Order: sequence, then C-alpha cells, then structure tokens
Amino acid sequence: MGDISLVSLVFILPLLGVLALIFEPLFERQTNEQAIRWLTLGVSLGTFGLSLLMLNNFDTGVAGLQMEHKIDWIEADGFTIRYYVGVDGISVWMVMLTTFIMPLAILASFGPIQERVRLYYIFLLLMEWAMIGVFIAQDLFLFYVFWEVTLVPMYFLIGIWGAEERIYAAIKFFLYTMAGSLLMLLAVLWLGNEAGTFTLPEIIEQIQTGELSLGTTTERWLFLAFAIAFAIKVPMWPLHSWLPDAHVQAPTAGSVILAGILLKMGTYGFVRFNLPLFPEASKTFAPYIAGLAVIGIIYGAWVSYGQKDVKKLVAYSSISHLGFVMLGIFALNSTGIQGGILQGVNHGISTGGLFLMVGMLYDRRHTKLMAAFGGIWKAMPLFSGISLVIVLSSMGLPGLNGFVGEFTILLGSAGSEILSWWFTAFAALGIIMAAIYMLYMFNTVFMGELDKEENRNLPDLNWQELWSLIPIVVMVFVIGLQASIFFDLMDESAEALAAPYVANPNAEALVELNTGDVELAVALWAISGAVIGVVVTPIIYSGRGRNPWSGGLVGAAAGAAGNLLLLVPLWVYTPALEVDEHALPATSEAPGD
Amino acid sequence: MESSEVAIELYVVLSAILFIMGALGVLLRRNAILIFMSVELMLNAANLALAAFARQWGNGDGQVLVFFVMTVAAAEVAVGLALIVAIFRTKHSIDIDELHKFSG
Amino acid sequence: MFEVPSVADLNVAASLPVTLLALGACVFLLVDLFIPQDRKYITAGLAAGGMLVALVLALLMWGDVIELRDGDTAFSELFIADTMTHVVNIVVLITGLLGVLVAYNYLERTKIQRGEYYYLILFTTTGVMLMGGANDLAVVFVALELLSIPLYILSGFRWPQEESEESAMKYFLLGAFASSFLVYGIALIYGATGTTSLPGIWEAVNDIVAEDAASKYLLLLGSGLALVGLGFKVAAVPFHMWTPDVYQGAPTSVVAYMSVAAKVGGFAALIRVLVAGMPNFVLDGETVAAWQDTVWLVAALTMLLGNIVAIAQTELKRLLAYSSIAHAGYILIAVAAAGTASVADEAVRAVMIYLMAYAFTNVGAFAVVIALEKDDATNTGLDSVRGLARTNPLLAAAMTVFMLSLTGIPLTSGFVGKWFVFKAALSADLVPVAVIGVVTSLVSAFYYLRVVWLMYFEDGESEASTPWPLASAIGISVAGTLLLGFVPYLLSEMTNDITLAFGG
Amino acid sequence: MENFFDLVPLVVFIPLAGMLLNLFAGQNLGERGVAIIAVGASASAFLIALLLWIAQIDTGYGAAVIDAPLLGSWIEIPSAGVDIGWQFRVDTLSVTMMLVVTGVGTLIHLYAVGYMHGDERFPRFFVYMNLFLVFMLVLVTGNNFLMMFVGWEGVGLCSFLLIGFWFDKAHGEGWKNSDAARKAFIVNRIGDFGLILGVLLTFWTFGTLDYYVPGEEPLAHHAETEEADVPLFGTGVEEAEEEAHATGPMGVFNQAEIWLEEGDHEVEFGMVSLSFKTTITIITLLFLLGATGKSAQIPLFVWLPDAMAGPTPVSALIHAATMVTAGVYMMVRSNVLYHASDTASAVVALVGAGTAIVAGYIAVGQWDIKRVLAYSTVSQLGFMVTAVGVGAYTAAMFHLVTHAFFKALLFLASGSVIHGMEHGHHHLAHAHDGHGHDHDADAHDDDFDPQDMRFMGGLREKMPITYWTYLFGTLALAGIIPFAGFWSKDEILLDSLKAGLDDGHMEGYVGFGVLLVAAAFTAFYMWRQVSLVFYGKARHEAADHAVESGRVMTVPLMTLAAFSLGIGFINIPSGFPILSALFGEHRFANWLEESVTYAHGGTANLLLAALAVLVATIAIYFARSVYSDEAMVDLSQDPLEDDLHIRRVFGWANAKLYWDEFYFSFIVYPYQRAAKWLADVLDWQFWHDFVHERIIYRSYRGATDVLTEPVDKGVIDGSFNKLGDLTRQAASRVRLIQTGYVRTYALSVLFGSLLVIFLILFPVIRELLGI
Repeated sequence: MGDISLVSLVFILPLLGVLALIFEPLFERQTNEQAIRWLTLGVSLGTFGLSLLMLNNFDTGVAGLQMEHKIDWIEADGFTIRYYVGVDGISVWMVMLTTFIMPLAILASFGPIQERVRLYYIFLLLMEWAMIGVFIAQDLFLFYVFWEVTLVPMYFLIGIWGAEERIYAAIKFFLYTMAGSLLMLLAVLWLGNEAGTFTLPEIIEQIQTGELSLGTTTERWLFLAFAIAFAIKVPMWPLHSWLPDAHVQAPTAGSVILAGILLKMGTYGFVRFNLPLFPEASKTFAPYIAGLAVIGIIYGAWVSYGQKDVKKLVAYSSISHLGFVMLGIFALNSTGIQGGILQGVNHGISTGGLFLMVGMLYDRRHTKLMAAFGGIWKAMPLFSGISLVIVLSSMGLPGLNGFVGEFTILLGSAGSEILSWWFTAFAALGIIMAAIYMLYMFNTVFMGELDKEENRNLPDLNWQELWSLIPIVVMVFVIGLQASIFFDLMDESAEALAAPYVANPNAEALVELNTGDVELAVALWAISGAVIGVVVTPIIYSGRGRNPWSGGLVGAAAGAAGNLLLLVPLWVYTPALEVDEHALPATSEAPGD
Repeated sequence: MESSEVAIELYVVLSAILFIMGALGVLLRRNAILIFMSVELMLNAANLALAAFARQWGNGDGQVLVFFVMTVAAAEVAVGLALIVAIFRTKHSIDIDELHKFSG
Repeated sequence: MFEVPSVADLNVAASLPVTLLALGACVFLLVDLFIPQDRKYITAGLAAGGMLVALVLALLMWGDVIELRDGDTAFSELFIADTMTHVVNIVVLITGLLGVLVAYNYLERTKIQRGEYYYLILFTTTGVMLMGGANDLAVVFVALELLSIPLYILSGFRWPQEESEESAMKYFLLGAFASSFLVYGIALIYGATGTTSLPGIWEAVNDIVAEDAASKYLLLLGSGLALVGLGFKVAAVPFHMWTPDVYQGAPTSVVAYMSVAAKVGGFAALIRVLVAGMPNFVLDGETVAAWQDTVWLVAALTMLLGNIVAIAQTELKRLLAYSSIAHAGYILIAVAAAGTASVADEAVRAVMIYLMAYAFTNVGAFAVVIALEKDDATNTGLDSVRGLARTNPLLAAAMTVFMLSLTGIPLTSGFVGKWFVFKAALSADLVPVAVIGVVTSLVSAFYYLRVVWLMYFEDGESEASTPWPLASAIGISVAGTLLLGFVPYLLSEMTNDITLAFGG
Repeated sequence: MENFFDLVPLVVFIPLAGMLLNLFAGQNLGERGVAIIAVGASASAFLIALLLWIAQIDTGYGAAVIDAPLLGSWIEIPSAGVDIGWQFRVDTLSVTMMLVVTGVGTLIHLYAVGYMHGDERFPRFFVYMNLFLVFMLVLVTGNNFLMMFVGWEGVGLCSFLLIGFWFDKAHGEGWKNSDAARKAFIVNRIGDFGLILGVLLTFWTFGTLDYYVPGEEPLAHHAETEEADVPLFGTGVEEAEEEAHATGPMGVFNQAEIWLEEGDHEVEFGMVSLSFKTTITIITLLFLLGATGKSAQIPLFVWLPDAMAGPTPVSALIHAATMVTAGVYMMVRSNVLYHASDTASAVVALVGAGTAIVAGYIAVGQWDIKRVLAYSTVSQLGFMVTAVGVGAYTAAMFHLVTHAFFKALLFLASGSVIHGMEHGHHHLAHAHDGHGHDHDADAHDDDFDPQDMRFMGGLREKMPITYWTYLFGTLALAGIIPFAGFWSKDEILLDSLKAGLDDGHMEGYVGFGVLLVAAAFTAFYMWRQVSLVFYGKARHEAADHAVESGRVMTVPLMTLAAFSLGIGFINIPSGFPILSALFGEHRFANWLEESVTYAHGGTANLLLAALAVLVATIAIYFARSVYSDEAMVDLSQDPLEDDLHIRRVFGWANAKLYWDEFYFSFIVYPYQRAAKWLADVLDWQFWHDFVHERIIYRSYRGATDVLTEPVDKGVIDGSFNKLGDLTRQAASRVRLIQTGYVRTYALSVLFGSLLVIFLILFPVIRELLGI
C-alpha cells in the first residue's frame, strides 16, 4: 500500500488530463482549439514518458506482479473488492502499446477533427485511461469495470465523428461487445462466489494449490463464458462481423485505437484469465479455439483480397493477424504465448500505421475506394515510402516486426503439445495470402500510372502526419531487429503461465485419444447438418422467388454451422465422453466433478 | 363454549364470498361511486374475517386492526369522492369509460 | 385487558425522525394558510428545511451518534428503529428533498403553484419512513395508505387538465382495489398466526412449520394476497398496467418523486412482511421460503416485459415508466434471493443499495425531462431530446450519465446496484433469473442508448430551461450517480450492518 | 591475418551506408555524386571480400563465426531455448559467393551509371541496387537459417522494387511492370512458405538454427578420400568420435552428422514423433520448394521471364547472376542434409533436369532478346540444381560462378544492343529528346519494340565491341572448349554420369541424358540469337542507325568477356593434358572442400569432354544453316516455321507451353472469384446482413411489436372481453357490459392476483394431488 506505484501514476495521468480538459474553459475566456490539442498531446506524451520510466525499472527476473498498488475499494459482507493494480511480463507490453499509440492517434487527428474538438479529446483521453485500466487491473471487478467503460467513449467516437453509417456501426459495436461482457459478468460473479474473493492472484493461487477445484462442467461453463466475451472482442472468426462496420465508419484516430489496442484486450483477456484460471478446460478447448483461429487467418486474408474499400481491406486483415495471435496463445507453450503477445504489439503498430495511412488518403481524396487511386507513389513519394515500410511490416517481411511475431507463433504452434502440425501448415498459408492482399492493395493504390487528374497534385505529408508515422517506422525496425529486448521481459511470466500445460507428460495421450474419435463424430455431425441445409434452403429460396440454387451453398454453410453450435452444450455436459479422467492421474483430488 | 358458537370456517367462507362479490363489483360496474362501494365491500369482508379470527384467537389484535381499516377506508373514500366531483365538473359524467386518453 | 402503555414502552425517541416529520407536516398544513399565494416559496423552503432536519437526524441515528439501543422498538413494539429503518429514511428523505427542488420552479411555470403540494410530499415521505420501521401488520397497512393517498391527490394536481385527472382516478381506483387485497391478506395471516406483530408472526410460523399445522394453507394464501397488494405498489408486471398512464398523466415533478418514493415504500413493506416476518416459512421437503419461487417468477416477468415494451415507446415519460417497471423487476430478484436463509441479509442489503442508486438516477432523469418540458406540459416526446448535445451540452452530459447508469454501465451507481443484486441472486443459486437479468439489461441498453444517440449523433433544435433549483437537483443527482459509481464503498458501508432483528 | 575475419560485417554495412546516403541525400547529390557513392560502396565491399579471400588462403582455408556489432541477439526466448542471433559465417563457400556477388555487382553498377543516365529517378535506382547488395550479402554471410531467410525475402523485395521501377510508364506499360513485380514477389512468397516450414522443422529437430557454433569445425571435415564415394566417416572416424561426444552446443550440420552416424535417433517434439531420416527428407524437400521459388525451377519459374520488365542492369545482376542462385547456395550450404536423404536428392535432380530441358525448349521460340536470356538462365539454373541433386556440389558452385560472369555479360550486351536500337530509333525520328531510354518507346510508330529481335539484324558492323563481347558470352554459354562454360558444364555432366555409374542412382543417367539435350538447345538458341541480332542485314531503319554504347558501358563488357574466358581455368579437372599443369588441378574444389563437407573434385574424362563440345558445335552449325543471311531478310515468321510440323513445335515454344495460362485459369482466377464470393456473398450478404439484420435485429423489433400491440390491446382485451362475456352470461344477462380501459387494468390486477395465488399455492396443490 505504501508509496504510489508507477503503474498507478501511468493510470491516473490520463484521468487528470480529462479533468483538465473539462475544467479548462473556466480559466480561459474563449476556447482556443489549439490549446486543447496541445494539452491533450502533452498529457498523452507525459503518460508515455511515465510508462517508459515504469519499463526501465521492470525487473525481468520476476515472474509475478510488480509495482503493485492495493487499496480496499468495497467491503461488502464476506468479500472485499480492491483497487489492485500491478504489471507483469504479460501486461507490460500492452500498457506500453497503449501509451505509444495514443500520442500518434492524437497527433494524427490534429488535422481532420475540426468540430466539437474538446469533446473529442476528452473521449480520447478517457479511452486511454480505461484501456490502461484494463491492462493493469488485477481484480475481477476492476477489470470488468474498465472493460465496459472502454465501450462508452468509443461509442461516441464512432457515433459523432464517424463516416456515413456511423450510428448503425456505433450501436452494433456497443451491443455486440456488451452482450459478450454481460456473460462475463455472470462468470465473474460465479467465480467470485466460489473463490470467496475477487482478487485474481489469490484465485489463481487457490486453483494452483488445488484449494479451489471447480468441477469439470462448471470449469467448462466458466471458460466458455469468458472465452465468448473475449472472442467477440478479438474478434474470432464467427463473431467478427461488427469489426468491418466499426472500423470503416470510425474516424481515423478511432480506428487506429480500435485496431491498435481494443482488439488486444480480447487476446490479453484469454492470456490473463482463461489460461491460468481454467487449466483443464483450456487444454480441452485449445484445439477447437486454435482451429477457429486458423480459419480466421485464412478467412480474413481471403476476404480482404476481395474488398474494394481499402479501409475494409485493412479491417479484415486485422482478423487474419489476430488469428495468428490466438493460434500463438492456444499453442499453450511459452514460445507461442510470447509470440502471440509480441504479435499483438506488432499488429497494433503496423495496423495502426495502415489506418493512419488510409486516413491520410481519405483526408486528401475523401474516398476509400481503391479504384480511385493509382500512381500515388509518384504524386506523394515520402508518404509512399513510409507506407511501403508499413505494408511490408504488416505482410511479415523478415527483418521487420511482423515477421518476428509470426515466426515465434509458428514456432510455438509447431512445438505445441496440444496442436497437431496441420495447424502450423495452414497458418503458414496465411503468410502467402497476406502477401497477396497487401501487395494487391499496394499495387492498385501506389503503383501503376498516375492517370487520374485528381491524384496528380496531391500534397505530400504535413508535419503532424509525418511525425505520427515516424515513431511507427522506428518501432517496426527496432522490434524487427532486436526482438530479444521484448522477449526477455515477457519470458519469466510466460514460462510460469505455460508451466501447467507443458509439465503434464501424458498430455499427448490425453489429447490423442480424445481428439481422434471426437473429431470424426463432429465431422459427421457437421456434414449431416450441411446436407439438410442444402436440401432445405432451395425450397425456402424458391419459395421467395429467388433462384433456388444460389441458396444451396448458403444453406449448407448454415446447416453445418447450426449443428456445430448445437454441439457445444452437448459435450460440455458429458464428461463421460472425455477419456481424460481415466488416462490422467488424478491431479485434482476429486476425479471428474 | 364452542358448541353454541358458530364455527370459524363459516365466517371465513362468508368473508371470502363478500370479498369476491366486491371484486366482481369493481370489474363490472361503470359508475365510479358504485365502484367505491364495491371496494368498501371488499374492505368490510376483510374486517369480518379479522373480527372472526380475533374471537377465535381470543386476543384484541384483530379488533384493533378492524378499527384501523375502517378509519383508513373512510379517509380513502373522502379523497375518492373529491376526485369524482372534480372529474364530474370537467366531464359532466362519472362513467369511468370516458377515461381512456392514454394508449400504447 | 387493556392497560396503559408505560412511557418506556412508548420510547418515542427511537422513532424521532418519523414523528418529527409528521408533526412538522401538520404544522406546515396550518402555517401554509397564512402564506399568500405569490410567496408560496416559503412553504417550499419550510418543507425542504423540515426534511433536511429529519435527514440529519436519520444520519446521526444511523451513525449511532445519538445513543440508543440498536433494534429498539417504539410505540410498544409497533415501530422498530434498526439500521434498515435509518437507511430507508435516508433514501426517502433525499428523494423528498430532490422532489421539492425539482418541483420548485416547475409548479410556477406550469401555473399549478399551491402550498398543498409540499406538505402532501411530506406526508408521503412520512408514510414511507413509517413503512421502513413497521414492526406490525397494522402499521404496514396504515403506512401504505398514508403513503398512497397523498400520491393519488398529487397525481391529480393539475386537475383542470383531463390527463391529470384521469391518471389520478385510475391510480386511486386500482390503488384502493389492490390495498383491499392487502388487507384481506393481512386478515388471513392474522388468522393463521394469531398475532399481527411481525416477531409474533415469526414465532408462530416456527410452530406452524414445526407441527405442519393445517393453518399453513391460510398463511400461504394470506402471504400471496399480501404479495398482490404490495406488488401493485411496486408496479410488478401483472399489476403494472397503471404505471405508464399515471406517469404520463401526472405532473412530471410528482412522477419524479413518486417513481422512487412509492418503490422504496413498497419494497420496505415486502422486506418487512416477507423477509422479516416469514423467512422461516419453509414447506416440508424444501430448503427455501415458500414465497421465493413466486417472487422469482414475478421478477423475471417484470424484467422481460418492462424492458421489451420500453423499446417501442416514443414518448420519454412513458419510456421511463416502463424502465422503472423493469428496475422493479431487478430489485425483486434480490427480494427473491432473500428467500434463501443464508443469503437473506446480503439480499436485503442489495435491495437497499439498488434503491439508493436508483433514487439518484431516476429523479435525475425525470428532472431532465422537466427541463425539456414546455410550460403547457407538452414536448416530452423522444424527439424533444434530438440535438440536445449542441444546444445544452451540460444537460446532455447529465442525461447521458443517467442513461448509462440505468443501463448498468460500470462507474455509475446503476452498475453497483446491479452488481450486488446479481451477486445475491447467484449466491442464492437463482442462476436462471440472473441470466434473464443480464439479457434484459442488454435489451435495455438499446432504448437507453437511443436517447443518447438522439442527443449526440442527430442534430435538431431542442432547448431546455434549467432554473437554479432544477439545475442543482440535476447536479446533485449526477454527483450522486457518479460518486456512488466511482466509490461504491459508501453504499456498501452504509448498508453493511443491516440485519433483520429477529431473522436467522 | 586472423583478425581480418572481423571485417566481415563491413561487407554488409558499407553497401548499407551507401544505400542510406543515396536515400536521404540522393536528390541533391546529382547523378555523378550518386554514382560515385553507389559504385564506391560496391567496390569497397568487393575489396573487403578480396581481403577475406586472402586471409583465408593464408590461414589454410580457416573459418570463423563473427557476431554482428551493435545488434545484440535477435530472437532469444530463454524459457524455450530459442536463441537466434545476428552472426556472420566466414568460410570458403560464403567468401566465394561474396566475391561473385560484389565482383559482378560492381561491374554492373558501373554499367548501370551509363545505362540509366538521364532517368529522373536515377538516385532511387541506385538506392535499390545497393539495398539488393546488402540483402544478398546478408543471405550469403548469415550463420543461421533465419538470417539467411532475412536476406532471402529481402532480395525478393528488391527484385519487386526494381522490376516495378518504371511503374509509372504511360499506356498501360506501367501497370504491366507493376503486375510483373507483384507476380515475382508472390511466387517467391509461395516458395518461402515451404522454406519457413522447413526452418521450423529444423529448429525443433536440432534445437537451434545456427549452421556452426563459434569455434566449431565441420565434423566430417577430414573424410576426403577421393575414389570411392565417401563412406560415412572414412579415415577421420577417430577424431570424429571424441568430437562427437563433445557435449558443447553444436550447429545444425554437426548434430546431423552425429545422429546420422548413430542411425536410430528419434525426433520428438509437440505432437510429432518421426524417425530422423524422414525428418531430414521432409526438411530437404521443403527447402527444395523454397529454392524452386527463388531459383525459378519447374513449378515456380513463371515469374522470371516477366521480371524482364525491369531495367537491363537489374536483369543482369538480380535475375541472372546473384539472386536466382540463392536457392543453389542454400542447397549447397545444407549439403549434409541433402547428402543424407537420397529420395530428396533424386527429386532435386529430376526437378533440375526437367527445368533445364523445358526452359531450353521455350527459349528457342522467343522473339524478345531479354526473354531468350531469361529462359536460358532458368535452364542453366536447372543445370546447377541437377548437379546438387546428383551430389556434385562443387560442380554446382563452379557452374554458378562461371554462369554469373557470362550470363551477366550477355544481359549487359543485350542492354547495350537495346540502348543502341533506341538511339537509332530516336535518331531516325530526328526528335532527339534524349531523356530516358526504353520507357518512351511510343515516340513514333507504336509497334516498334527495341527489345524485339525481328527489328534488329546486321549490328556486327555498327556495334563491334558489343558484337565481340556478345560472341564471347555465347561461346562460353554454349560450352565451347576454352570458355568457362565448357569446364563447369562438363563437370556437371561428368558427375551426373558418375552418380549413375558408381552409386547406381537412376537420376544420374536421366540427368546426364537430359542435360546433354539441354546443352544442345542452349547452343542452338544462343546462336540463333547471335545471327538474328548481329548477322544478315538490318531489318529496320532503327537498326541501321544503331550506335555503339559509350565507354562506361563497354569497359564492363570487355572485363566480363575476359572473365568468361579465364574463369574456367580455376577448376581444371585432374589429368587434363596441358591446362591442368598450367593452372593446377581442382584448385576450386579443394578450396570449397573446407566448408562444403561432401564436395569432391572428379577426374578428367576426355571422351565425355569431347562429346559435349561435339554436341555444341553440331547445334551451332545447325543454327547457322537455319538462320543463314538470306533466310533472315524479312522475318514475318521464324524460318523454323517453314516446315509444317516444326511450326506447331515452334508455336508451343513461343507460347511458353501455356504455363501462365494454366496457372491463371486454375489457380489465380478461381482464387480471385472465391475471394469476391467470400467477401460479398458469404461475409456480407449472408453473415452480416442475413444473420445480423434478419435474425438478431429483426427479432428485437419483432418481440417488441408482439409485446406492445397485442399484449396491451389485443390479447388482454380479447381474452378479457371473452371473460367479460362469460361473466355476463353467468350474471344472467344483466345489461350488456362494455369494459372500459380502466377496468381493463382492474381485470389485469385480478388476473395477476389469480396468477400469484396459483403460483404460491402450487407446491401445496402438487402435494395434495400427490404428484
């Protein structure tokens, strides 16, 4: 409790910034927008400075929490909720990413944002405050509070300063994420009840010492509740359809923050909550979540190749990149986890850069359709040079940051004891498809003839835009060439986190026996669903006067997906189906639940 | 002492019937004043039950409650009639079916 | 058979706030006659002063500054002054103060300025405070009537206008109808247990349950009817039909006060009768109180219907009416959770926390509606809010805070209320109703967000008048909502040592 | 001399400095300044390579691993034992490559100064050229597979930038160049997919990616018996023994050696458990997939011909001499693995042979001067890959070195021809605008293409130096006796035949036969090109006015011509009559043996040498007869096409065996259509609109409509009205009752109370009924 830890300072500063912005008009007659802009930039840079300070007295040898700060917040009967913050190997880079990206987003919105400036920057600083809160919270209640609070400013950012269909996108973004998080609320309450406390380290310690052993079914339901909330945020493949709306309609800074940091809250959630709290369930679900991740990689890359709108292309590319991150995390070994976290940081930097780039194009030509561009390299050489570096980094060119993350993830998933090598092979396909859609975008926008009249004399970068891109280029090279700085900060914590999954000698036997026959049954079940879909949909389609055959495919997909969804409760409730109880020596006292 | 008294169940059944009559009265009547009377009827049914139980249990609580109920019913009716007079002055009818301005 | 109660039994000191306020109200009744029409603000001042004194007293008594033996009874065990009573006093007095502040200019503006308004508010507040401390069924009934009758008059306050009259008449008729159910219920309970005092009932129920006597059917029926009577007061679903019309018809300042005060009174009664009176009423072969399932189902019904119907509303006051129905549903979850003996205290605390949080938010929301309302009491449609963010940013910000708190977004008091209610439900293993609660609050996000979306994203010219008393009321509510959201410690601390005197 | 090895990082950092200087200060340095910096950087890198060469000769072909200054370790995860650092490996193999890359590179830089004169993005060109040198040298000097991979994709990036250098040409030309660049990068990426998987597998098998740990000697270093194929450990088995058990960390290759010797090593990681042999085969095959992408072998060679869209110096440096040989270098570097797996070597040999023959055949039917050379490069790479396949690693490297020189010469000479033709073309039109060269070809008549051989002819007199240097290159490529091509190609043929005879490898025979035919094709299409371009009479006025290029272009041509004559003598097979005494036997083979464990020089086989030369001269004579002076008066069609059935054969060759059409129709277009379908139909219409709008959102509204309308009005009123009627009958038709709204609410209260009472009594009722 003693001295105020650095982590709390980093956390408090943006809030002070917000208060300054709110009460600033009292001291000043007429509001001059320049002062507001510089004040906000100053606050966010201050936060970045503080976080650098925090970084250099981060002790790499310690696996657990550092620079903790604990104040009792609510004492109700039986449990106390604390303002308990701390940072460890897993969350240090997430905080750094947040404090790094925010100044850039603020700087980049100096130009485009002209109306209701004060409100805009209040929401930006609120976002920063809430996001840092999410990454440093060590108390379930505190985490949930900040998790929800990040929704409100982003809702306004998209809603007020967004593009044409901003209202629809804002509402959809809010409701989609809130649906997931309400599920998590129940899980948090249930877990709190079972463990008697809401402090995360205590619960993890209880679970590790076996003092608190949830039955397999409860553990699975809790795992699923948390997983769905985070999967929506990541976004994992089937739950991704809010992403294109939110990204395309958000203002530049909004989509930079959305892609840069908000998506990482999902992956961070998996690492912080699902892996340590529910070891058995993580082991059982890992292949299926990794499977969804790989589908996400391929689906994201393939769909972005089919896009005509450059911002949508970048949005779908995020799905592909985060598929990699999820694959890394659910390889359940320390390489995979560290690769996943680093790739999260890389994605934040490169996709942040991409969105800034798209924003700058949009400010000049007010269109996002790729067909309207061509030969920009000749018109704006400086801008194109920097964009080339960012495109290459997001494509995973070795020597830049994208590659290091992807390579470590593939390394982790190849050596993972849970995932068969098929996952690594298909994920590696993602590298090719990444090149295809990225180069397609670079080609149509930057290369080719400068034949359109409007593109001829586009102004090159002004100083704000330049200085919001330069740090990104610098970080691309720093991480690309010196990744070990990043790894040795994460190493201790990741190793501790991955310990339960690696140590179990017969994990293979466990998974081998069970995934084999289950996969067959699941496949048959899905196919039968698809067959029904194929038969049923044409009837519906023809009924509504559309040509029946087009429905066939859609029907098949819907049928298969429907059946698979039916499966989830089925196998959660039937521990008998799992052979693991017998194959596994009774790690927890009570075999089964 | 019991043999010559009327059995308690009869009182309860009677008060139940009265109560139901009152309730139906409220539902079926269109005239506000008659609705008031039905409400009074329901309250008195309760009073009857209270008095019967008081006698059965032999302590005074029930009777005390009866007096409370009666005074409160009086106050209630006073306010109700004032309301009816007000409505009559504007609507010139106390048929409660005119009162359907709101919807949805 | 009747002996004069000794002074010790009377122990008026225990119920100081209530008796003080009741006397004050009667005095103001007289004093108001001598105040000329154009200086009615004096009455308002006096009413506010009286309530403030009572509030200070209640706070002191809660904090044990004034020494009195805890759980002390007054009026020979008819009234009990335990922590719960003090909390109820604090909540309803704050609502009353806000009600007066909110009404101050509104009455002037809409030309219904009359002295009676203020001491009717005082009488209702006394009724709720009495209900909070009721230790006897008779007091429950009297308090309920003392609480309801002034509200019937208040809702008809703008009597030359048809809507107001109609809402008053509806409220009166159905109110009377429902309270007769309550009385009959009390009669049957008395029949089954032989006494009207709650501790007496508690022991009687122990015997009934022990011997499994035939009178348990009578007790069941009685508690059912009592539930109907109180359910009406709290606007639970099968009995909610009156709420939208009354809220829309009655003057908004009345609605602001009524929506919270009536709920506080209703729930205090439910807790006193069901949770304090009959927690141990466990049928054989079961572990929880007999009435838990009913309350639980009614709660689910209330939340579902309240939230879903609210989506289709296009008129602000009607929308807030359905939202208040929905919130009654959430509180009912906690009342149901109180059915399980082990969780009773935690559940009661959850009810009180939710009520406190709800008080600030709801009065604030209606205060904003008052600010928007024109002098002829029109313009309360949803599009009266359109574009408010541009014309009056502070008011828009306040309304956003209220809307977020009603949705249950963290860092607002609404979330804290929901957190404790859901926690109580989960520890009482009422998982299905908690899930419904979570799902319906997602549904509620839609129509609360629509208000925010109209204010910020659309542009229109909505202007609002915020004289200083109204502005200060809104300020206090916003401060209350955010403060309780940021520092829920206040709430949990305040309700920490609520234990039902003879529970457990 | 030992500390000279520490100079290695300079080889990479000097071109890097050159690149950065030109990048930032290029605009205001002017053409001369940029040229000086660029050529200077490349030349100084060459000097350092020379120093390293001398240092190595001095220390008896010693090797060293040097840590890169400034940069600490690259990817280091202690908990998982991952430690990949920035380390340079100096050994005979990497120095050879350094010499070739910087040597040919400097000459090409010099040539490019003349060639690119007048281009407005002149500095940007040299930035990319220096960047290419940096990445190529990183590839060559890296001490672990991942650093090689950095260089690998880096050079891919430079080829993308340089192919698409003229991306802004008018009339759709610019779009064509950009698409060619994108095609190159993506096809390379497909190759890299295989390589990255191979690297992953290598890491988990050996626990590290380093070739050698500092201070570690290649294990099978001393097994150098000449005659029989090297038994696994030959004489040096004792030292290998104690070294084998040296417990310290070891590089990939030494661990492989030890485990091969043990024989029963099982590879265990994650879910995978394989025998060591199968793992090695998988790794080598994946590396092969990577090599086919980069070195343009059978499945993935389609990008190289299109890469000719870039300026000629680029084609010379990148797509002939250095980058495309990266695949061969990688396979030679991991010769321990290839040697261990017979099946992989067989596949490599077959792929190489197939490419050689197919590319040779297509080259015959091409009209564009650079496209012929492109296909010839693909074919020569096929030769090298076959050499690797049959285990002749020295022959492969030797051919790589010789090919680098004479192919660079041929490309630069063709560049000079094109330059001359354009010059003639402009001169012809008297509008001497003099800016830029072949990217303004549209000046006058649109169908004139300076690269098309049909417009050339009779340039022998007009461009004598270019003619003679071109002739030298052609003879070297065809493999005529004194020229370099003969020695290296003969070595490959000899080794593949020997592989067939001695080790009984079937692919040895196939390789020998196929390569012989390919050699014939090579000689034929080269002579066809020489006669089309230089002999006969000019077929277009532009050819009449063609002018010899300036000194800055011809000097590099002459040096390269000298090299393509002399470079062959560094590896005279033992027992060759005069020259082996003159130049020493197997100097290059002995030089390579230090670092490439399974490299060995073969003995001379005069009969085979004579056969190879004979085949080449016959092909040339045949070409001379077909393309005699009179036959080439006006070339509406190729003289070969006169004969009916040869016309079809020629047609296929000209159409590039429809490889591109095949790829596009079966892979590229379906991929695009699927992407469109996924993006529009599945993701947007179905998933976004149908599921979200129709199901979730509509159900929201549906629920509210249902609940507000009927519940408030219909259902309750309806049912109550019925209830009302019921009560009416029950009340014996007292006046007709019309329920008003107020009483609807009262009814609802009653209905509610009935519901509550039923619910609360439910347990009791159930108990009574005994359910």
